[in-house]
Amino acid sequence: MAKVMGQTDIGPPDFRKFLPPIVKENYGKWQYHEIVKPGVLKHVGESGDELYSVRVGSPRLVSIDWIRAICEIADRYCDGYLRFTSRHNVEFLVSNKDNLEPLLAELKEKGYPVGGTGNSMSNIVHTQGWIHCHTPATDASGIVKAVMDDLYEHFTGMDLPAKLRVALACCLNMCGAVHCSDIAILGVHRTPPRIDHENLAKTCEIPNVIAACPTAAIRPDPKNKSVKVNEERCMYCGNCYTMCPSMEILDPVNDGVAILVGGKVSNARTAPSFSRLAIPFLPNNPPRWPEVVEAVRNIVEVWIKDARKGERVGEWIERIGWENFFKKTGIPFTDKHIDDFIFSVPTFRTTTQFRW
Amino acid sequence: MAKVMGQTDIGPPDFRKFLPPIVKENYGKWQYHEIVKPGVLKHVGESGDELYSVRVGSPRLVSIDWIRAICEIADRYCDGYLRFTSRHNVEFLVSNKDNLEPLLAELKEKGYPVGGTGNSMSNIVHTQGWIHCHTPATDASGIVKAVMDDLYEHFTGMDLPAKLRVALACCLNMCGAVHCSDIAILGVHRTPPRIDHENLAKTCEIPNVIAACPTAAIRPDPKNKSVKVNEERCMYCGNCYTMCPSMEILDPVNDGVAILVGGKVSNARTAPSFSRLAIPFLPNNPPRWPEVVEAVRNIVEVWIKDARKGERVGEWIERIGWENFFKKTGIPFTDKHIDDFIFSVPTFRTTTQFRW
Amino acid sequence: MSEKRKTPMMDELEKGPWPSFVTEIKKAAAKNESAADLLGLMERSYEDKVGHWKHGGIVGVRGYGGGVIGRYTNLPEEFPGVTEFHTIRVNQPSGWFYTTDALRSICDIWEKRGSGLTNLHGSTGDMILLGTQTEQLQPCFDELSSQGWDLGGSGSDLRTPSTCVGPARCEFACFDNLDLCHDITNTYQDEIHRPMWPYKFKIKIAGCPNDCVASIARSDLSIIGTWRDNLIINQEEVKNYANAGLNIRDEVTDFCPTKAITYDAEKQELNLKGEDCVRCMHCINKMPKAVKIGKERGASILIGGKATIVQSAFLSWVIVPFMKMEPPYQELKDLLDRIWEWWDEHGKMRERIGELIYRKGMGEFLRGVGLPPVPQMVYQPRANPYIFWQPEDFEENK
Amino acid sequence: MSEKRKTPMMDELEKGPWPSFVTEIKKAAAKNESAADLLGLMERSYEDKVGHWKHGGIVGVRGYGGGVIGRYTNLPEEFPGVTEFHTIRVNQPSGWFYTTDALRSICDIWEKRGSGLTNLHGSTGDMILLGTQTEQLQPCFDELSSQGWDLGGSGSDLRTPSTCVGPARCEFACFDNLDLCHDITNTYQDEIHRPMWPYKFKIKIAGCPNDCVASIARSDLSIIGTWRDNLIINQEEVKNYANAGLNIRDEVTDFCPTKAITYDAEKQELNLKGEDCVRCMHCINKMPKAVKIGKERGASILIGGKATIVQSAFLSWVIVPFMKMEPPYQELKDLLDRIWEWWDEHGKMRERIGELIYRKGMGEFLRGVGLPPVPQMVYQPRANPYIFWQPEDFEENK
Ligand code: SRM
Ligand code: SRM
Ligand code: SRM
Ligand code: SRM
Ligand code: SF4
Ligand code: SF4
Ligand code: SF4
Ligand code: SF4
Ligand code: SF4
Ligand code: SF4
Ligand code: SF4
Ligand code: SF4
Repeated sequence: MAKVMGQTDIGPPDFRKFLPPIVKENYGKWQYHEIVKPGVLKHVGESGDELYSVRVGSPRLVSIDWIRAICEIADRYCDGYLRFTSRHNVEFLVSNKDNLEPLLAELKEKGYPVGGTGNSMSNIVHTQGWIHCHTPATDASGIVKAVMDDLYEHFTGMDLPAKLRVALACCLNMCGAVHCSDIAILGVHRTPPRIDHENLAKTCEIPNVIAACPTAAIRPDPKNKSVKVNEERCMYCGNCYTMCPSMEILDPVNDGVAILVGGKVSNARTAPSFSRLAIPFLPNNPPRWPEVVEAVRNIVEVWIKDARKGERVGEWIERIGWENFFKKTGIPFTDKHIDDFIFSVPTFRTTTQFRW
Repeated sequence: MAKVMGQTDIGPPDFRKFLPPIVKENYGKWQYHEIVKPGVLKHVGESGDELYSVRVGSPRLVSIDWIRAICEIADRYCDGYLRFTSRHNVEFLVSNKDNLEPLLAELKEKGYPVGGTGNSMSNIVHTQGWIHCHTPATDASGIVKAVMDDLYEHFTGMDLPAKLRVALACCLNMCGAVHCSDIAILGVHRTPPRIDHENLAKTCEIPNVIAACPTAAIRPDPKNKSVKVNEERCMYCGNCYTMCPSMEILDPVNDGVAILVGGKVSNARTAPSFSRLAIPFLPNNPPRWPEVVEAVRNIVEVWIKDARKGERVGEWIERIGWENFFKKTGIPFTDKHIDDFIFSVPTFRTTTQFRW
Repeated sequence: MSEKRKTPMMDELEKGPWPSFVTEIKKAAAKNESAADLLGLMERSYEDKVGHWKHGGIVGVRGYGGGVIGRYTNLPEEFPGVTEFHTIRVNQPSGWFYTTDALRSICDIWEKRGSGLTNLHGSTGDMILLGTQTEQLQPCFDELSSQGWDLGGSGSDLRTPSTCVGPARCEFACFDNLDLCHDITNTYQDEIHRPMWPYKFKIKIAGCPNDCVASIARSDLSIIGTWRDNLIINQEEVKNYANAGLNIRDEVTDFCPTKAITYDAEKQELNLKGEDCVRCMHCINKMPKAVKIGKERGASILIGGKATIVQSAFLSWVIVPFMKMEPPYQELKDLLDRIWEWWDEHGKMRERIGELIYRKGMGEFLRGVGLPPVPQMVYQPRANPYIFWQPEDFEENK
Repeated sequence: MSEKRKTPMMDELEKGPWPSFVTEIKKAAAKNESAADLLGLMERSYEDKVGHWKHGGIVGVRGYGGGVIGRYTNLPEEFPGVTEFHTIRVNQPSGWFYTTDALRSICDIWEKRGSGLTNLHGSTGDMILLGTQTEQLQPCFDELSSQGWDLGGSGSDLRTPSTCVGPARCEFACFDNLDLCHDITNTYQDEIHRPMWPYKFKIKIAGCPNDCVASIARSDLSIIGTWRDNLIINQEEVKNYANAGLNIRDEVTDFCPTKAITYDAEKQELNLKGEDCVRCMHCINKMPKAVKIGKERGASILIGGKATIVQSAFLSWVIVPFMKMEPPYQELKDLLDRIWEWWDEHGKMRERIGELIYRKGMGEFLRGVGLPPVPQMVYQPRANPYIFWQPEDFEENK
């Protein structure tokens, strides 16, 4: 008997099958919410129904054992219903208030971090790093673990001036979408690709490789049936390597991490905005990247001390000015901070208004 | 006897020779100023000395008769001292207060407009137009005359919300530096250059012509020993014509005027900013360009009605939003208003924050 | 890796309060050779400060052009268990809602067919099954499919759409974003599963301007809930917040970006200048009992969001200030079809829609897809006078 | 044009309250044939809606590469008087101060040697003598020179610097901008008179951030007065303004861009948070008796300002936040020399310095001219991570 082939294009399961009854009944009719305590949301429906959601931090890279374990908990307190958040936390959906405290007690006992709500630091959105990708300039999971260990109190507490969204991407492809985060940790290469002329033509489409370069640093090299890189114009983005394995760019000595700050996504108060360069380079120093951990903590601490209540990192910086951001954090300002790509000009200061 | 050749490189006369005694004495020691009435400034020195400056509007294009006439006036009331302003007005420098009213009386009698100070509209900075240039898309002096006639009351009065700086340039070279004016009147071409293939190679350096094009619309045409224009990419800036007489761009039917608004230069309150497109095109309609005059008046009137005291045109627009600027002035918004040049992206709205 | 390799650096990362991915790998390693070799490979990377994966080859399942990321180590001799270590992207349900049964069905399959390691979830939103061999791909898919699961996107296709929790648990949702996400995911199964475009295309849907799914930053097409009438104020609840100690001026109204809302401390009342409200959500967020979104609801549509490669990161740009969002979402689907057609016609290989619009000009895009220009599309009109006039503009002269 | 041409459209422009340039042309036309033909040519342009001038040829005076703009009509038969109609740029004195004698000396020469028409002044700042024949150029120059006048710039040279009225009549002047303008104009006579650069280079000097000479918009190098300590408040005068009816909160402090200054209505006093003042001038402008600029004075230097062609208009960019401005201005001159050298070495033909910096990158410019990077140079640091690392950065690795 021929093995049955899976049916294609059935699409994901209908989410409606997975909604707890209280959600079905109050769907679209929620009235308001409160944050009962860190990690515990209470949503109240027009009907008066109360749903408690308990948010638990996850390492994201999890084993099926972990999944089964949280399923057991959800069975016990949530009638088997749970969800994940857009930042990869778990949310236990508790419709019976009586289950709330026992659930929290069990989570505490088993060491699951509860938090990430309100003015806290939520989970770090991140990527594959050395776990699975071929272009990383740094690892992902390791740095995330180290930073979350260090700032743990801000996940489980809600004492920050505002929400703090940290993200990490292990290369400029930015799968962690770090480009709009309060604090972004970004893997960066710093040396040009090394061309394997022998294999290039075999493995890659030369016109595509050339087109991949943002600064037009790559030219055809017809003699070698390969390409040339004008190293002066290369800024090590690695896009040619993404396109072509014969443009190896990983560099154990010079790869590392940049820190960008002040981005946000929500339309609340101020428009969404990009993260901007704070620290151009920190070394890869496994297993705990102490320089990165320290740099992130420093920024967070200065922000906590200096920001007004309600100010996201970028909103705070815009108020005090980048001059003061660099002064107060003690981070040196260098020529590397000044944009020199396509949209540089609008970032140049065209006024005598600035702070000393 | 050989005619004496002029000495070269002597530089301009030393301004110190031209300063009235009261200025020499109070040089760098002025205490404060007041605007006594429209067109009359009073500057008071630490010494207590008072200098009155009377500002008179000028057509800028003046005959030597006009110069001699104002010299006579300056001799009569100002001991022969006068100056011009950065916006081409004349300033009579009166050190003897007794001369002030007689001077004003004579100016009035002879029809010299006194004003341009404080919250008024000053003279329109402008250019050559059909008087003297080879690239104009419109005239300069004629439009300026028509607009100043129409808004005369705002030169001689000070009832505007803030200063109003209008400028005109007759082509995209923008010799009138219209790019940062409250209201900018700009001559624009709207059809591609017509190439005179026969003469091009003789009159122009082909590589320079190609390099002149902001959108890379010009390609070599080796067959004709000339160039080709990709008309889809041409946006009629005329820079190729500036470089090369064989790229004729003047077009009596389709040339005309664009209006831009909201620019400013001073660092007062807000940073200097560019004027931005309000009306993409109005026809050349000599001798009085009624469409242009009407368009400028409309913007000025809506601004007067809607702005807070102290708000320049651009500051007002930024507060109410461009949505409202177009609504309130009744100017239609079109695809032409949306930038599609190098720095377009930062002008696109990246937020759901807007007004309906 | 037959004898047990020492992994001191990995072990170090089991310490500390935050749950450890190393512990997770070790759990999987206890049952699975590939997972064990992944641990060793990671230790090796930590020593070498460099990744040990090669470019992926093309692997997949029958009938699909995407959904699997091929991956091979460059140290197959040392770590044979990860010689092949492909990941499978499984399309998550709208809003990441699950029952424990559903999750267990995945675990059972993945225990048999893969490393036992997953990402819950991937950054685009899929459930990621992390690491298996080429020969396991088809059986794994077959079993997933039989349990009602399907693959998500990868390559130059429509990527798995995702959306926030929305009306299922949020009072701010302006439309049924969960339904819309499910609907378009099903409508565009072909576009998700068979790469046929210049490059990837991502859609994310947020129920309101808080944008809890980061759609404006992370999707080529961002659909963000909004409303067209005034927000609704309950002055009684305003008083309650005030009496409960909320400093309404300092924490709420002072942050209003347009000063549309002000606080009368004496009367303990909020005053709204409706036409100035830009629906930033702030006052609503801070006082959800007292201030509510309006009643005429729909969504804003924005285009072009993406990360930095090639031409810089873009945040999405408004192209439709307001669209009603009701099944069958025909207006939206028609627009999507026109957008994709235009992109397909003009886009270069690996050119995201935002980069194409930048290259061609927003005006050309709007004309191409038939959208009317409105000032909401821009912060400011152009500062340069470099206007491309169109033949239509000269009709009058003829 | 022997018989008198009718000029109805020109005549129309003699009506109305604003002084008429047509009247001026007519005055000149009464004595001068070229001016009369200019009037006719203008009427013709008004009929045709097009200019009637050809590209200028190269004309000039001995020893100079610039200062004269050649101009020829394309209708020489109809208007022989403007067959040649060149303009001469005469370098104005700092701040446009004149005595009547000085002005008359110009009139006398121009009556004899040209059309009798002028622009007072040109948009760059020169006195423009509008229209003469090639053969008159040298004698005209010789006579101007004998009266102490010299030519300004044109072509790819240093253009005539200009500056605001400054300390001669303004309490806000932060340094002697009139002297600086005169000094550098004289120092760089060769650069003004002999075009030798990739393109034009303009310098404008403003005594304070009000920038009454539009330097930030209209010059490649903008020098704008500023100060480094706190502004000085006279609280007695504050009270006087308040009592005289100025609404200090609404008109003054509410506009402070950083809220550095606030008004205590009860005490009728201004309070300043000095470190937040960005020297925008507003409070000083509104209350010049009560608020004065600080005492530690100098200027900010900005680069790159220009109009739209080719790469868009640029406003100048801060490159030196503060420089003392005292004769002989050596630091400034050294900087200028380095800037010009770098531009000359790297600039393409017709590439303004701002465009070159944009093309090469601000970092490369700063390294090239040896200026230290400071955050005052930017509104915000870069959002992309496209950093050009320099060999020096890797020293530590060697
Ligand atoms: C569960 C989740 C949606 C989901 O479908 O998964 C969610 C849920 C809620 N968000 Fe969110 N947001 C969630 C991701 C986001 C994101 C996306 C992200 O972080 O990548 C954003 C944009 C972040 C940014 O701007 O960079 C986001 C920006 C907001 C905001 C605006 C925050 C701001 O002031 O800038 C609010 C309003 C508020 O909290 O006052 C909000 C409010 C809320 C509310 C209060 C909505 C409600 O009434 O239920 C929910 C509880 C918030 C809390 O944690 O305190 N949510 N929220 C996401 C939880 C992620 C997590 O595990 O931490
Ligand atoms: C005479 C002149 C300087 C010169 O060397 O010629 C001058 C003189 C003064 N300016 Fe100016 N400004 C002069 C051109 C400018 C320009 C340049 C321009 O218009 O092209 C600007 C920048 C305009 C812009 O931003 O687009 C300019 C922006 C200012 C400002 C800031 C205005 C603002 O609020 O944005 C002030 C402050 C004020 O008026 O409160 C100012 C203030 C002054 C003061 C009060 C300075 C003083 O204490 O003496 C002078 C009288 C102002 C008045 O007219 O009310 N001056 N001033 C120029 C007169 C031009 C004219 O004939 O109208
Ligand atoms: C798995 C995932 C990271 C993760 O750990 O979660 C991922 C992993 C990869 N991404 Fe990604 N991207 C992932 C979400 C993203 C996101 C975030 C998002 O979708 O919200 C982005 C930024 C947003 C965007 O699309 O701009 C992102 C931007 C990229 C790019 C740059 C695209 C660009 O136009 O700038 C590339 C390069 C490419 O496509 O060649 C890329 C390529 C890749 C590749 C396929 C590597 C490659 O060059 O072939 C990575 C495979 C890693 C591996 O071996 O497992 N990935 N990638 C995410 C997908 C999981 C999922 O389906 O749920
Ligand atoms: C006379 C004057 C206009 C006026 O009526 O006042 C003028 C007239 C011309 N300008 Fe200008 N420019 C004049 C000030 C300006 C200014 C304003 C300023 O200097 O503050 C600008 C804008 C600021 C700038 O430099 O960016 C200006 C930007 C241009 C440009 C564009 C340059 C660019 O890089 O964008 C050109 C084109 C060129 O150089 O080929 C140009 C070229 C010209 C030419 C030489 C035409 C040409 O293409 O060869 C014009 C000669 C007209 C004629 O026949 O009389 N003119 N030109 C101004 C010089 C008078 C003086 O010396 O005082
Ligand atoms: S950010 Fe780069 S290295 Fe990291 S997973 Fe994405 S493509 Fe791979
Ligand atoms: S790394 Fe980036 S900049 Fe360098 S050659 Fe490759 S694509 Fe070009
Ligand atoms: S703006 Fe253009 S047309 Fe007018 S004077 Fe300058 S170069 Fe000539
Ligand atoms: S007019 Fe401008 S855009 Fe058109 S071809 Fe000439 S230089 Fe290029
Ligand atoms: S985006 Fe809006 S609707 Fe969706 S979860 Fe966030 S707050 Fe609620
Ligand atoms: S939603 Fe935002 S813009 Fe609207 S009133 Fe509230 S705070 Fe102001
Ligand atoms: S720029 Fe400043 S110093 Fe110069 S005149 Fe204007 S206000 Fe006075
Ligand atoms: S000068 Fe400007 S920034 Fe400084 S205190 Fe006055 S108003 Fe504020």
